[in-house]
Amino acid sequence: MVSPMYIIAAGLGGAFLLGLLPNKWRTIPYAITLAILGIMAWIAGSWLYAFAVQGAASVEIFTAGTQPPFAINFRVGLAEASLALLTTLVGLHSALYMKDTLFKQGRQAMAVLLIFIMALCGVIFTRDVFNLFVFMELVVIATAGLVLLSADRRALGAGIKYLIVSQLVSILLLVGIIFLYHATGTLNIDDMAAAQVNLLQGGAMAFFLLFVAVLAELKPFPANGWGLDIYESAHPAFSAIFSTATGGATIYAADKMLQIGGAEWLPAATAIGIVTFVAANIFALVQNNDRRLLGYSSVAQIGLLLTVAGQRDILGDAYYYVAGGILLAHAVSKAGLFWLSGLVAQRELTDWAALRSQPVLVFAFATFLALLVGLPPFPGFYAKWDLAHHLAAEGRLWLLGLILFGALVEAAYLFRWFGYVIKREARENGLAWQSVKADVAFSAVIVAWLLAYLWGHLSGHGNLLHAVPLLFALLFLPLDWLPAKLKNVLAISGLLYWFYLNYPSYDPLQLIFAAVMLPGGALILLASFQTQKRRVGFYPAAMLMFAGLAMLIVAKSSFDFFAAWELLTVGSYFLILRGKHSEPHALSYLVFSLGGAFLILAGFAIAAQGAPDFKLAALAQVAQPYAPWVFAMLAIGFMTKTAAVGVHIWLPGAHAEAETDVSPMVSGILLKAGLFGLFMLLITMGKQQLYGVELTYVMLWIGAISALIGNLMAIFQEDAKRLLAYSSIGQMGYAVFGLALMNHLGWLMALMFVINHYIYKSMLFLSVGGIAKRTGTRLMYRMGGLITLMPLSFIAVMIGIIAMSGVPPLSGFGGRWIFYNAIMTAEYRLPMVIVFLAGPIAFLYLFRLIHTIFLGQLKDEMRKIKEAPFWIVLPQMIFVVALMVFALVPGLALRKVDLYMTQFFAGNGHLNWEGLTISSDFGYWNPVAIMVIIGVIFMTLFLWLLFVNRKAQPVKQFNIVFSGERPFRPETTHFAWNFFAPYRKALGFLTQPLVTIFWETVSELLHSAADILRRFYTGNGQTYAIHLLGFVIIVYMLWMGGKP
Amino acid sequence: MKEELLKRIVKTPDGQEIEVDPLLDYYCQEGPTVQPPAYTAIIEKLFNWARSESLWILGFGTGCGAIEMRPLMTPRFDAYRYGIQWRPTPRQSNLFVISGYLSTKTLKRVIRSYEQMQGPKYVVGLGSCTINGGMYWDSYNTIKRLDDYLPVDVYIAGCMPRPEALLAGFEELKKIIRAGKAEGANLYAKNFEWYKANQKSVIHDWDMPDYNW
Amino acid sequence: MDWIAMATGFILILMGLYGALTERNILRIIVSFTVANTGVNLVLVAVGYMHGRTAPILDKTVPVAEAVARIIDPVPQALVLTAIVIGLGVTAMMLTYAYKLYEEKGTLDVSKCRDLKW
Amino acid sequence: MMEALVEFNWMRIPWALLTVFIVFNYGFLMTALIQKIAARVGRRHGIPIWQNYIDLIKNYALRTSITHGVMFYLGPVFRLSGGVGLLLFVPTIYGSDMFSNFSFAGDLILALYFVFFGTLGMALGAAESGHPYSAIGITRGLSQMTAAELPFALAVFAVALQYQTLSITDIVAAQQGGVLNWTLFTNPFAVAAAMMSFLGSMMRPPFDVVLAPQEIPIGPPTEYHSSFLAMMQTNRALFPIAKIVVYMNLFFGGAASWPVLFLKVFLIYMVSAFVGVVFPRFRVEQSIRWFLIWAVPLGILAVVLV
Amino acid sequence: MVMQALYDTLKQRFPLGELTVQRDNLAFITVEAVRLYPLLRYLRDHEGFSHLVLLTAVDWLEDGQFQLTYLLNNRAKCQDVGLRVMIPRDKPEMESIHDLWPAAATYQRELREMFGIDFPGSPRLEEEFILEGWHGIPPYRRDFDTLAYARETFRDRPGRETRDPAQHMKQQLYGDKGDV
Repeated sequence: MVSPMYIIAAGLGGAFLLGLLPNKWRTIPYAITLAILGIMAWIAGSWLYAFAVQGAASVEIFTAGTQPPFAINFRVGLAEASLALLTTLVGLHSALYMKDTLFKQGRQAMAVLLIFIMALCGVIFTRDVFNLFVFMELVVIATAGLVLLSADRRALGAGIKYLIVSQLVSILLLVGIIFLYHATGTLNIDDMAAAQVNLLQGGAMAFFLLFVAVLAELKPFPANGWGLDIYESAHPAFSAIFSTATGGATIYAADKMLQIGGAEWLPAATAIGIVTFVAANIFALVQNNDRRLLGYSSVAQIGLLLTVAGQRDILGDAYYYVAGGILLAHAVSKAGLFWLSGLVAQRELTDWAALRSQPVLVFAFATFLALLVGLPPFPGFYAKWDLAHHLAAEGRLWLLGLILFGALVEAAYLFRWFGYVIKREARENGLAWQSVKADVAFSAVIVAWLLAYLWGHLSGHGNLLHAVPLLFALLFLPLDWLPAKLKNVLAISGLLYWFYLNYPSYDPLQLIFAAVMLPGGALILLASFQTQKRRVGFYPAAMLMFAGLAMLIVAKSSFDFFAAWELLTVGSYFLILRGKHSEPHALSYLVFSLGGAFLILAGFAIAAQGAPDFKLAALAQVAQPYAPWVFAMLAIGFMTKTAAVGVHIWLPGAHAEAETDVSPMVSGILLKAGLFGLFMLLITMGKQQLYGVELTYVMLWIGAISALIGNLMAIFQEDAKRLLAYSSIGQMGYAVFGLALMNHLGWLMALMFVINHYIYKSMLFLSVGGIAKRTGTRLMYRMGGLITLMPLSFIAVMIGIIAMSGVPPLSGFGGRWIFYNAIMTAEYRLPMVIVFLAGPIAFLYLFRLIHTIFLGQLKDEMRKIKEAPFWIVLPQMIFVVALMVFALVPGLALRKVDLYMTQFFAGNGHLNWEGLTISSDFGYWNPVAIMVIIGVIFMTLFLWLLFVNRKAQPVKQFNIVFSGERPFRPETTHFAWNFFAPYRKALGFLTQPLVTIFWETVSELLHSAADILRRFYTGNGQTYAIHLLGFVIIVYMLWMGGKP
Repeated sequence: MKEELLKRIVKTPDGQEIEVDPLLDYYCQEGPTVQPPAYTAIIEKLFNWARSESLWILGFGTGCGAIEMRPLMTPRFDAYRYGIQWRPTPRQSNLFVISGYLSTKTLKRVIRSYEQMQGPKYVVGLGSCTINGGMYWDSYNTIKRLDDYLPVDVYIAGCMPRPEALLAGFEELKKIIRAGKAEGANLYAKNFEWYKANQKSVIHDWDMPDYNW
Repeated sequence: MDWIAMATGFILILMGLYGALTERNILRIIVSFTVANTGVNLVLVAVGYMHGRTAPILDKTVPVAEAVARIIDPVPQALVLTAIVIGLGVTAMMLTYAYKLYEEKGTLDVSKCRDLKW
Repeated sequence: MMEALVEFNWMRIPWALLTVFIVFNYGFLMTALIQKIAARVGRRHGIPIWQNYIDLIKNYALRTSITHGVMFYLGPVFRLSGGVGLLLFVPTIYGSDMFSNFSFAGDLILALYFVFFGTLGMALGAAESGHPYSAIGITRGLSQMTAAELPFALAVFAVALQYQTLSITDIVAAQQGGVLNWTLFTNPFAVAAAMMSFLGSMMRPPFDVVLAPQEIPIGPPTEYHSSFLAMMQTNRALFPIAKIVVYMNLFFGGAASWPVLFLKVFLIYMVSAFVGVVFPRFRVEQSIRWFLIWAVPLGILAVVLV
Repeated sequence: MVMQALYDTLKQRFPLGELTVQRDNLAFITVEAVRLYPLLRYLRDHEGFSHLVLLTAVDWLEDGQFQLTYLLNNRAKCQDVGLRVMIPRDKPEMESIHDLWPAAATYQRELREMFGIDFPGSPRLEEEFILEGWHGIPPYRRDFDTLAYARETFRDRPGRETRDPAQHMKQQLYGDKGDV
């Protein structure tokens, strides 16, 4: 094993060696540079291997052969080795990446690079404060030198600002060091820590100066303008090092400082960290320049790390796992993103659309974003999970809230960016492709997935990358070159096989959800056969969603549940984003979903109270002061997915703008995930009271109002898919209402809605999608009279709306019947008023749907259109059959689960399924008899009318009585636009978009605040210096006020 | 020909160009046919009785005579007791009362409405104007003889005839119907060309199909 | 006496900082920082000074055996040496920047380097 | 399935047909009678009492007819199926096995929702004609219905809560034994709310803007004629009575024999006739507001007080 | 007297033709065609004649002129003033006033259809207004022979008698004593 000292030595030696070479040489110095960096990385790597795998103990290296305090000592342990490996590897890759620039600038630049990497390793290794100062100053000088590598001339300005601030920092540092030395008589960090500086005369002040100086290097808010300028203007490869390696090394230095300062200084670190994290993320919201945005994000991530460092008192053993996870996720993703930014020719975020020409790059970009945001299966996810649990266990809820808020803001701007990449128009020559750069960036992708595996392996919750559904979804990434039809076969068989495999292990409740989600999904996927070509990106996303759903149903522990939840959220986001105009809607979907998910995370964390493996069933045992809060958080999180009123505004756009076969998936299937969550929640936690208010009662109101508002909004839509989307809000409102009734039949009704809504909404979305495909529009008033041209779609819609409206004999009636029986025993009666009102309103939009599309007047340009494609019609016809069967024998699906649910309500109120009649405590219902009687009457009358009118003259569309006139044109004769104008007059005031206005105001406020406050970064180096002084003074006031 | 009835080329959503001929594509092209009575005489008799006792008048006032129809609904005359009532749509009416002078412009609407009624259907000409032009005998814009254009079952003379005359006219019509002689619709179908020629000779801008179903 | 050195050091630091924050000309800023650095070095030395002791040079007058009691702490002095070297490096770097900036922009006014902000 | 066939009492079918026949004739005569009464209020003689039969025969006797498509046929079929079905799903005569028809198929909720069957089907059929007035009429009708149904739903909920059952037969049974046992007296708020809703569902003034002959020639059925219209006429005789039977069973003690049924139905029908001859027509948004302001609070009161 | 006063006021600004006072509050003033528009605008904006009551025409066949009458009403003072404009029959064209009163466009359409007077610039002037598919000279022109037209277009019913209404009524009422 080579001593780690050789890392330093190799760097220094290499730099000297380069200095000796002739000025004109290029290749040899470059080769030497790479070799040295390689050696450094190899040494670091070998040590890491030794520590991590062979379990070696950390080593102390004493320079000059003496012990401290007489000499400087280095320490290399697991953390140091990993950080050194990270630093050197990033350095090596950046050197590869910067080949052109380094060749142009010559050996001096390479030497500075080596010094830079060496100095960073020194910062990591050293245990001596003054030595730390020296290495940090070296870092400063090298940074200033490397900034000049940039092709951007503005980098000069950034460099000088950086130097000015560094001078200030070094003054603070030196004064701090000397007084600390004066107080403790040593320069060794461990000795200082042992000396407990806070207790010594003047020690606290001295430590404060030292600490604040090191923190200043971390670019804390607000003293970080200079860092952002460097990120924006420096060479991306350098920014990669500056963000990851410098950030990592400095945060490690700060960590060492905290060891000196002791527990007393942890809150300071926490506060500075969290303020930085939140503020930087908010500021990033309004950035348009990609590198500056990455700069803000880097600052934020380092802030988060500082926050984590501030939690080392409660994290215990998990400290390195959490901090490491966040740090590595930040480092790898940020390095990767900076490297990618070098491939993009222009600097606006929207210019990244150029990445689309290379799908691999999009994959890389997605990986980095997921890594950065902390989505499963990446390390940040595990780290966030553990962090949240520790924070919640110790009652640091404010901190948890702020972290989650910051993370949400971060996710918002990052995924907005992703939306630009997928959706915006790519400029000509927007991609400055260089294969070596791409290779470097892609190496980060590989590292990202390796880390994902590693962190999963270490997590103690089971490795997500071992989950078969997830692997199956990921399998579609390498298979994406296959034709879509083949992939579709694979996907369908995968879903069916997984269902078949797990069929025996589902309980009846799970079975219903699983049947809707897996074979149900397969059924909808039939429609995907209709696409030609390869359909890049569809299958990984769709299967990711289905993987999440499959895992959700069988999740036993809160971790599995939450991971599945995040997976399905991300998968569906990618799916929704595929729609033509879905960019803003997909974003709002993701932001709301992640917001909900974070609430769920917080809820689980509070519920677990530090328990490492929290079973979902244990939710029932959550202790009293927490239980209602947990309930509220989880319920709101789940209701975000079911789009309950208040958090529903993402749904219409997301569902309406999605592709033809995606809309039924996200509407018919995905919404059920929220219901499943609510089921799980109510089964385990039951009724909860918060400040004397029964939470299920609140849910009852939310469900009822959702039903009303969803239906009411639906009737005023001109866009067919939006109409259906709003209708989903209403239908989910019913389901939530049923659940919140907290009785047997209420739950059964919710289940009935799960099945019914899946069938008819999928069917309707498919038919409307097929029609939109043929007519080229989704605006209903532009259609009309399509009944003869698209008879099958018409049948599907007609059956769908009869079912949805709840009219016997179709299956919607069953839902209504159970609903009435359920409310008979409900404790609360007032919310029924709202639900009763919502019910008939559904007729309005359903009639509008079928009338304005299929009936009325056929338009000129639609005269020759054909029936929807076979593969879109086929699943609809299957749905029609399914609906009929379910209407005839609801017992097929419900009987078992009815029995199963008796256990939750002490056997009260279940149905009696004897013979063909279904009876409850209050009433009875015989679906077969109803169907037969209505069928007989109907057919008799129909045949009679046909017979009487056997000679009737079929006429065409303008053969209508028109008060002696004739219709002018079909467009002016088709009554369709603003269909329910009188209704708008009567109840339109209820459709005021208050919720939309609220959320828009929130978003607008955040953006405006960010836009105003960021002006505080004036770009003047002296102002930045004053910011730094201000920062020092504020920290002093807050933590040292009153102390010597 | 009106612009909206001209053939036009439109682009379908999938990019094809198709020709739309509104008269052919939007209107039924069939002509009227002679409709035989019911198979057996007794049923036809029953039907004729029912038809006579259930006269549904199209609410379409063409001239000043329209004002004479209103009193029929009032307690003074109360036409309802004779099974007479007014319907707002030609589809459900079987009696067309041409109430007074008929300008060529209105004639077009009258023809359309008449053809939209379902047979058997009856026409009553009210007032001198429908008989021979009446005081509008020299008008450039008012037809003189209604039966040139539509098969008329009963004329009620006068300028204007009073509501009592109308009631008497309806009674007369009922007799004709019961006798099975009110076959105006069949007459119209049989002499369709003649009627059309007459109609087109006064309606210069014929902008509808030959038969308006 | 050591407090005079200490006070002078702090005054120099403050003067330097004041200059660095108020002057617009980069060269003046650099000079200000040099002043401040001198102040810092003075503080370093002043902290290490002990009354009645001699310089930490082991020669005939200060035998090794008595050294611990006779000499002042050598560490701050060593630190000062290093700090001066590093200060020099940074100052050189800043001067390079000043030169390049002047080349680029034709001015040494630091407030003119504001093309990166927000 | 097979056992159900065997168990099924096939005599129910002729009895059901008899019920339909009786109610059909009663409906024809009663609507004519009520028109006559309304005429007498206006000092007119009014239509002959058998006028409806003549009109029906006349409509079947028309020799020509046109069709706009399949749904055009289905409209009246749906409408009349709705009427006949509703009639047969509700026990007509309390305590009579003969005339309880097919009420074994479902309870009150079935009746409640089956009301919409005809509405929805008619809407589809009328819309197929492509006539804008039909569509306008339907939008008005549906809009008005949303508000008119609400007090009724509340009243039904209140009554179901009151008797703790959803079976119509049981509800009627609970009202036996004297007039004071009727829901009318035991739960007056519910009945008041329901009767207001009843006004809205009868297509009479002030809630007849759906048909509004002066502006949208009779709305949905604008294009209907001859036998199509005849079928709808039949329904207009059957359906209101079927609906009134539901009201009667829920609120007015049901009927144990045909004469009682005839009387009660007539009286309930007269309520809407009375209101109709006195009030002018509401616009859609006015009637919605009227229901929400006057009827719904009564319904809520009924639900809360039960 | 009031109308005379108005006439005098107007006279100071516009060259006017003769004044015909019909009643205290109704008078007609003849003006040249080119003066009409500014005069109308003045009357509307300064004299309170805010309402265009009607616009009609008279065919002076013998003089070879059309007379256009613009009747204005002052609601506050309850006065009407008519402006008469004579335009040549062989070049029947007049400035449109639809921008002063939008309603004028309808009158102008009617005049165009019935008299063949053109109002360039008036909206929808070319569209049919009352007549449908009319060919030939406009029916309100006096040189259009409506009787001849009716004879050749519509068939007479045989047996129609024409009586002199005055004689007929005398006969009806007084019988033979009518001559007394």
